[in-house]
Amino acid sequence: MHLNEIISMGGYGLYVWTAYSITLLVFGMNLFTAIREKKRVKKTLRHYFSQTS
Amino acid sequence: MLHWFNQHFISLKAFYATSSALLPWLITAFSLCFAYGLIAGLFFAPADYQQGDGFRIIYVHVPSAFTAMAIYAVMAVSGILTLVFRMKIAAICMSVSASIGAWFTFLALVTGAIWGKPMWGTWWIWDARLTSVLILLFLYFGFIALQSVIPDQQSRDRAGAIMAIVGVINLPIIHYSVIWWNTLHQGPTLSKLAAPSIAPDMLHPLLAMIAAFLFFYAVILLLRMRNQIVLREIKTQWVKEVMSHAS
Amino acid sequence: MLKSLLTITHQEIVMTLRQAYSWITPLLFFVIVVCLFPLALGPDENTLNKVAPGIIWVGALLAIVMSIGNIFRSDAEEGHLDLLLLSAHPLTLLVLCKLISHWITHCLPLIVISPLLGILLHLNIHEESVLVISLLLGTPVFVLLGAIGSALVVGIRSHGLLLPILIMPLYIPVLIFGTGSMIAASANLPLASDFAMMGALVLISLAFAPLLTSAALRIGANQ
Amino acid sequence: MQTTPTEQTLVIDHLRFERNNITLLDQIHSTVNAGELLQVRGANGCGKSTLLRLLAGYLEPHDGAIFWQNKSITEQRECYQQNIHYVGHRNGIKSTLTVAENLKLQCALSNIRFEPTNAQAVLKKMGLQHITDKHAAHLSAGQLRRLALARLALTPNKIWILDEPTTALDTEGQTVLNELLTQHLTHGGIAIVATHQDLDKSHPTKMLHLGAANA
Repeated sequence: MHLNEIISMGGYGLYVWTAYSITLLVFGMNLFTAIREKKRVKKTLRHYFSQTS
Repeated sequence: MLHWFNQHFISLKAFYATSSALLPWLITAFSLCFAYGLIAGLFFAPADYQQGDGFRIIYVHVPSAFTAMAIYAVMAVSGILTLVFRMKIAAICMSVSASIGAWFTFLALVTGAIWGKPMWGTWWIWDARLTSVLILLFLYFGFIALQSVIPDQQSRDRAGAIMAIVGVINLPIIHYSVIWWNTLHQGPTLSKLAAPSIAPDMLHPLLAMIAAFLFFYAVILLLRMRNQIVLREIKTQWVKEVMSHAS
Repeated sequence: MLKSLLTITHQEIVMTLRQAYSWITPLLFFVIVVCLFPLALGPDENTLNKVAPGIIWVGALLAIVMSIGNIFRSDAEEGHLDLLLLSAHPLTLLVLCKLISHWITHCLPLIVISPLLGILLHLNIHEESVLVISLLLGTPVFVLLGAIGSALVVGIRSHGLLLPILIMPLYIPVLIFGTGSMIAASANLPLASDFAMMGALVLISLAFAPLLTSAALRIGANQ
Repeated sequence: MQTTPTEQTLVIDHLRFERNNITLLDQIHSTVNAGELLQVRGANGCGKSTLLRLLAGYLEPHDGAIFWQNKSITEQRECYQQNIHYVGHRNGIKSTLTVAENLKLQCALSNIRFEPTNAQAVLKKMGLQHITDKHAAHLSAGQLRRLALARLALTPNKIWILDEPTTALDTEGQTVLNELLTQHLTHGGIAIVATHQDLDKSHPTKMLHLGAANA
């Protein structure tokens, strides 16, 4: 499978690769929100502990 | 039996511990299935005689639609557990799964539209399954909107549980009425998206991708549930310890 | 037991009739929405006749969604909800009384007026009769499912458009079979299957909706 | 529970209640025997109404429990709630109905036959007999409060839970309330009242002070 065959995907390259990139995008979005949420939770906890202890 | 469950899953502290043990396994399982499914699906599976390589979008569209439905089922079950057994962990699982499920439903719709363009010339076809997925997206938005408006945590969990249960009762009814509606208006053609009797070496990557999507859901679910657990148990001692040596 | 439930339903009906605006506005809304479509689609008889089922059914659906929101709100604001929970009767029965009274006061007028709107859209007698029967079978499901949604949002102050978003996806099967029966009627096809399905939907909602509505009301009382 | 309380007692056993991680009530403990009145006192916002709604079974405690006839009320919620009268800040009166219709609705809700004579007597005691056919929407706050309290006399229930019953009541209304309370307590009923005014000393009263207002 040469490179240009992969890209062209039998003429449907544009559609196939956009579909797959959107999938990776959605996966990334989910992962990103999970990690950002973890950071924010850590911040609130640190703030809470500093307040109460 | 219930005690074992309580030990590992029901109590928030135990769930936190079990999830940290489970997460590495789930991540490896996801990466294996995803790698195999992606490579086999994109490069090694034979092209479809009708749709050529365009059919490879199936390896993304069908798993995301399947996972979207599966996540709603998980939400409904946790809804029942929240209402009947007052399980906090089920409430957390339910509200966290909602946003992940909405993402997957959106993904299923977008990939369905992208698949539809080269095959049938239009971005959107009122096919029975695609329409059911669209309605599923509305159910997800309804659930998330309801939960975002209720201030009190306990009422938010229970109201969401009821909405999930109402949704899961109506989903099969909606699905079959949409199929009935489809045959009424477009005649009994085979639904365009019905997976053709798929050759085994086309099928294996699809099963692997479905497994990969489900594992990914499990990973994100556990990650986000851990955040919610820590937030809800903020006053307990074990959260303090976990957070102190973690940060 | 039955007598007191009847008095409760009677009082509910009397209350809604005293506030005439509460049931007349959905009716006017229904008429205006249906009258908009001929203005939008043009007066040509064939197009109107072809689209008539959809117009009337969507109009009825929107009118009911609008009016279902305040079925429990006045009780919650006056604190009457707390009394309903303490009543000797099970809450599901009380909810059923309220839903029956709401159907009588809000949905019956829609059904009575729908043949008139059918004339605006050039429906013949057979289609008009099927319209009335399908509305009679469909509107109870609208009220039952709508009650769950309105009980869920009863505790929330500014819920605005949340209620329609919550319950309209659930209305889709009834809409499909309702319009389906009218399309079958205009093509003179047998109607048994459509009415059977709508009857089944009524029974399913009758089984689940009061139970879930009372559970939702108990949560509302939590605030 | 240390002593084996007689049948008709209400035991509040180390109650704790949280809302969104904020503890509103903690370690509330008390026992109310038949014929006793529990007066709940505390600053505004200290959870008096929350405690009363817990006692009425509207809310569920996070820790501890409330026992009625030696059984936790969460297990027997329906039949427990049937012998409760709850008068909260909101009167629960339907404003579109007349005074008489409100009483008729109240009898229907408690599944009791509505006798006009009995209703007339109750209205007379509450001083509302001259406005039976007036719409509740046109009543003054005091009259509404009396109408809400009228249901205490109309349908007999063992447990009365009153949240600031004397608000908007004039002196004459308060005396009527005290009469109702004495009659209720002498018949072996239980009353839980959240109020700042010191009620009539003749009732056997227990005090329950709730802690400082929570943040």
